[in-house]
This record gives sequence, C-alpha cells and structure tokens, in this order.
Amino acid sequence: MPVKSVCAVVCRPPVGSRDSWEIMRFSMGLLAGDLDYRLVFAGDGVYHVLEDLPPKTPEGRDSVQRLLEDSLDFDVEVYAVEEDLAARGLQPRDVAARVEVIPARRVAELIRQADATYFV
Amino acid sequence: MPVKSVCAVVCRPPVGSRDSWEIMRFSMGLLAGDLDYRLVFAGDGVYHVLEDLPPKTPEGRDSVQRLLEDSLDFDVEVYAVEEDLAARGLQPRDVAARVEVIPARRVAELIRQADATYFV
Amino acid sequence: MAALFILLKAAPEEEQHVRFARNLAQAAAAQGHSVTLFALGEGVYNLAAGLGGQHGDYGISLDGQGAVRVLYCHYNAEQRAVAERIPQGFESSATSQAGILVARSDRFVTISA
Amino acid sequence: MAALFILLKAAPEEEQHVRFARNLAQAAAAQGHSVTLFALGEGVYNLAAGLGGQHGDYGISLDGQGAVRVLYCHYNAEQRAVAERIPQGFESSATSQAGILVARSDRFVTISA
Amino acid sequence: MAILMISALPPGDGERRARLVSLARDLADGGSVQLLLYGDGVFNLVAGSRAAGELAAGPLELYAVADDVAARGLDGRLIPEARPVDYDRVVQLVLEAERTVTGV
Amino acid sequence: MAILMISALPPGDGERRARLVSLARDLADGGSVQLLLYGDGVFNLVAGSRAAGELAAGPLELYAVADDVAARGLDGRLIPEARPVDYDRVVQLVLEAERTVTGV
Repeated sequence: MPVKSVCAVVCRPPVGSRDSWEIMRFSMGLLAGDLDYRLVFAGDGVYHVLEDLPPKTPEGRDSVQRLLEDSLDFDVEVYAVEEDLAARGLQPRDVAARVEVIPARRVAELIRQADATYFV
Repeated sequence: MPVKSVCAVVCRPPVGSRDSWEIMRFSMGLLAGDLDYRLVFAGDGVYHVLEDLPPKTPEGRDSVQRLLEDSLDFDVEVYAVEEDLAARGLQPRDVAARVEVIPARRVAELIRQADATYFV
Repeated sequence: MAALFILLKAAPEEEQHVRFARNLAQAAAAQGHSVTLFALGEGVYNLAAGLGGQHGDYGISLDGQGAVRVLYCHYNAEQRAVAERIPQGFESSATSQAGILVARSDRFVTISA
Repeated sequence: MAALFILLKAAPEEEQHVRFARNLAQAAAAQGHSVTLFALGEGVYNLAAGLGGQHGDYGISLDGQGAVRVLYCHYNAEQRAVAERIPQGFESSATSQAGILVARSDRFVTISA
Repeated sequence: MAILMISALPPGDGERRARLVSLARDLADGGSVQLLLYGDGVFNLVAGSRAAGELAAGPLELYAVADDVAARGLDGRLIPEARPVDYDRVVQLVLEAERTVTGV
Repeated sequence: MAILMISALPPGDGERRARLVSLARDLADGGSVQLLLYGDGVFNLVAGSRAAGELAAGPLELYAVADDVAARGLDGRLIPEARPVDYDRVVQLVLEAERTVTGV
C-alpha cells in the first residue's frame, strides 16, 4: 500500500546548521506527490517557530522562517510542543501565527496517523 | 607564551563516524611540535578503549584501535573515565592495556594542566 | 514485491548511516523489491567520483549493482559544486520528483546523521 | 602581538562553526595578531572553489583578506577528491606541520561541529 | 498496529533515549513497537549498561544489526532481549511494519 | 587561573550542559571560569529557560556572541548575567585566558 501520509518531527535548533532547513525543503516536495504532510517542532526544534526569528541569516540568505511561512501557505499543519517551549522560556505569544501549540502527548497521535515519520 | 601542553577529551562513540578518528590523527601531529599531549576518553568516548574493538572496520580500513595503539606507542598518556565506563556496563578488565582508568574528577585536573583542551 | 524509498542525508564522514542505507537498499533489491535511494544535502557527496583518493579508505561505494535506482538533489549538488563529478548512472533530480516517488512507494525511510 | 592557531573541523553545512572561525580569525588579524587557520576533515570542503553554485547561498567565504594564513590537511582533501579544487592562496599541509605551528602559537582553539 | 523505529542514537544522549522510550510507551497502546538499532546505536544494548536497562524496561521489541555488533567487538555482550538481525531481516521488518519512525 | 570555555552546545542536550557546569565547578577552584557561547549555543541564555537557570547557577562568567543573538531574534531576551560581545572582545577573551577549553 503506497505511502499516503508523512510526519516530520524537527528537534534540532534552527539557525546554526542547515540540517533542518534542508529537511523542511525536502518535505515541501512531498506536496508534489499529493501526500498528507505534517510538521512538528519539538525539543530544540521549537525555536523555529519564534515570531521574532529574522527572515535572513547574517550572510543574507533566507532563514528557516521563510520555509516555515511557505509550509503554512501550502496549508501544511504545523505544530510546536508546549512543554518544550516552556522549558526554553518561550510563551505562546512568542509563537508565529498559524502554528498550533500542542501538549507532548499529542505527538504520538500524529505519529500513529502517519505512514512514515522522521525525526531531524 | 607558546602553547606547551594540549589535552583532547573524546566523548563521541568510536566506530559510526570518522569524527574521533580524525581528531586523534590530528592530535598525533602535535608530537611533531614536541607538545605534551594527553588523551582522555569520557562519555561515549570510553568505547574507544574496549580491548575487543576490532582493528579493522567492515570495509577493511584501520579502525580507531590502531590510532589508539599508535598513541600509546608514542608514550601519549591515555585515560578513560571510570564512571562513564561503569554506566555503560564496562569493567576495568574490558579496557585495553596501558590505558589508565581515572575517576571523573581527575579530568578537571588534567584540563588545568593543559594550555589548551578540546572536546570531541 | 514492494517499493521502498530511502532518503539518505548523511555525509561520507558519517559512515554508519551511509553503510546502513547501502546495505538496506542492496538487500531489498536482492529480494526483488523496487528500491529508490535519494541523496539529499550532505548525502550528495557520497555520489561524487574519486572519493577515497589515493588512500582509498574514505567513502562507502553506493554503486547499486544495477538494481537500486539512485537519484540526487541537483540543487544540493550544485551548491557543493559536485554536480559535474557525479557519474552517469546516478540521476539528477529535485525534491518535487522525490515527493512523487515517495507517493508511489510502499515504505519511506530516512537515514540521516 | 600574539599568535593564534585555529583548527576548523566543520563542514560548510555547519554554518555556525564556520562563521565563528572566520570572524574570530579576521578580528584577530585586524588587531594585528598573527593568525593561522587549519582546515581538517570536513573542514576542507570550506576551501573548495565553486561553493554556493548558481544559487550562491551555500558556504561562508574563508578568503582571509590576505592577513589570515589558511592551511588544509592535504590527506583529507585527497580523500574527498577536492585537493585540485582548492585555490592557490590556501596552503597544502599535514597534521605534523599543524603540530609544529601549534607549538609556535600563543593560543590554540578548535572549532568543530 | 505494528510500528518500527529505526535509530543510531548515541548511548550518551540520555534525553533523546528518554524521549524515545516515552514515545514508544505512548505508541504501544494496543500494538507492538519495535526498535531497530544500527551503527553506534547498538552500544545502547550492552548488558549491564544504563541504556540497556532503560530500553529493556520499555514496551519495545529490540533488534540490533548483527554486522554493527561485530564491528564493535560486542558479540555475546548484549542483553538477551536484543535480537541480532541481518539485512534480509531488516528488509522484512521494514515491509511488515505498518508505520515507520526513523531518526528517532 | 583564568579559564575560557567556548561552546555552541545545543540547549536540548541537558547531559552535555550538566557535564559542562560540573566541570566548570571543578575548574573554578581559586580562579575564574568564563563561558563564551556562539551559534545556537546562545539559546541556552534565554531568560526563563531551564538552561539559563542551570548556567547562571554555576561559577561561570557568561558571554554570548552578539551577532548570533541578533540572528536568532533574541535581543533583549537573555538573562542579565549574559554579556553580549563582538568579535574584537572575543579575541581579547581568548588572549587573556590562561587556559582554553573548546567544543565543551
């Protein structure tokens, strides 16, 4: 049975390395296959959804903020884990618009709904 | 004042990545500068000193075991942290010959004695 | 027979991941399954010709014995200036094509450092 | 004036480390200190010509504005088949030379992913 | 529902392992969760280690790539719950699983 | 003795941070220990975070590369103990330290 749904769980921080940028870019490609794709930010990944994250890096290229906006514009459901935000001193008001803050136990539900989940 | 002594603290596991291999190879080069160089294995780094670590990788290249032997042959002092061995189910009898097992608090002493310390 | 899509996002330096991807791909292909391996990010370095140099102790060959279809992200290869060093047998591709191929696969696993 | 030796062992992908190494090296050189930057392992990729590709958004330039002496491990560059792609201004070197240069430096810092 | 996790997690990263075990607990409800470890991840299964204790306590079927066990000199040193597997068996595990969770 | 630690440790790696703080305690005896954070390491200093609490409780003088703070949208959000520094000051810290500890 072909893969129909995919969930990406990003746990790495957003700026220092291109890791998460690359996997978010790849995941956008899944939309070309008409796959149901959801994006979850957990652990250090929650820094991706900071409202104040600058759109450009110091060298002037697009930051992950642009990819997050693109994902949301394509109606990808984007989540951030409440407990991981709190442990990092971040409040719901710090979170970019259209990102849904969820309790940690909801992550397992999202994983159960996806044929394939990958952590980054 | 020129650097005279250097301490490398290897905390990563030994086989899956070339990270520690590369830094151990680099550190051997310090002997060409007549530097006092010490090598400490802590955390997941303690797996480097397993007596039974095969000398070759599955692809047939030298494993870190060879570099460890080389280091010891050049009279580099090599240490492994007792607590980190124990947490990993490893006993002093699992440790390769000539490697000194030390308690964790000794690491700070070694660092105080070195002009430059780097963690890997 | 099933179709398996493997995403490889690990540099040659990260041998454990490259080895796992290669061995999984080859075992599945040997069993008669259809296998696609897609190299992303640092993963494209694994396909560049000449890895190993004169010393021959670096990099794990991904030549698929014909049975594994290997694609790579052209954008990532260009960024790293290795696009022209990737042999013919490997296919230049893009993330949108990857998405279409994932949707045609029965299993999708990622292997990443 | 002091002599600073910087070991860079991080791929271009790991931008935070490359950026820190470059900015530290340039600031020290601008203050008149003698600065040596040695690229090891994945770090040698930072010196390969053409990084960025047509998109220009990959890699942080390590051109030292003349003031920073940049060396790289030839063995690592050969393993990765990039030795012939490293521009003239960067010096081919070995770990033994690095050891001698560290011993002539006042400070030795490593920057690694 | 059969869920297969695949990971090379470093044994020293206790928080990541705790997250994995906790996730496995949440996922196990009414089905089985398998954990396949490869590369340096197999160090997590050494008998007598803290990591092996934590993993064996979770609701997980444990598998280790046999080649990777041998490459680390660990033959005969893993906990009995850990089943060594070759790549043919890995393929089978991947195809039999209804869900895959990778890089966890 | 003045000891300078330089690190980009990810805030989610609590064990590595605990090791760093514990090491700093052992090293501080009779001298000062400075911790310079760069890259994603500056996230450790966000006010109200667990990481910042742990670091501020240790015997550490805390520094953060100002460019990296700005690049993460964190201006004004760090704990007061964290001193933002430019690269000229980083050079000074490196040269004034009697010992350097990197990658910790």
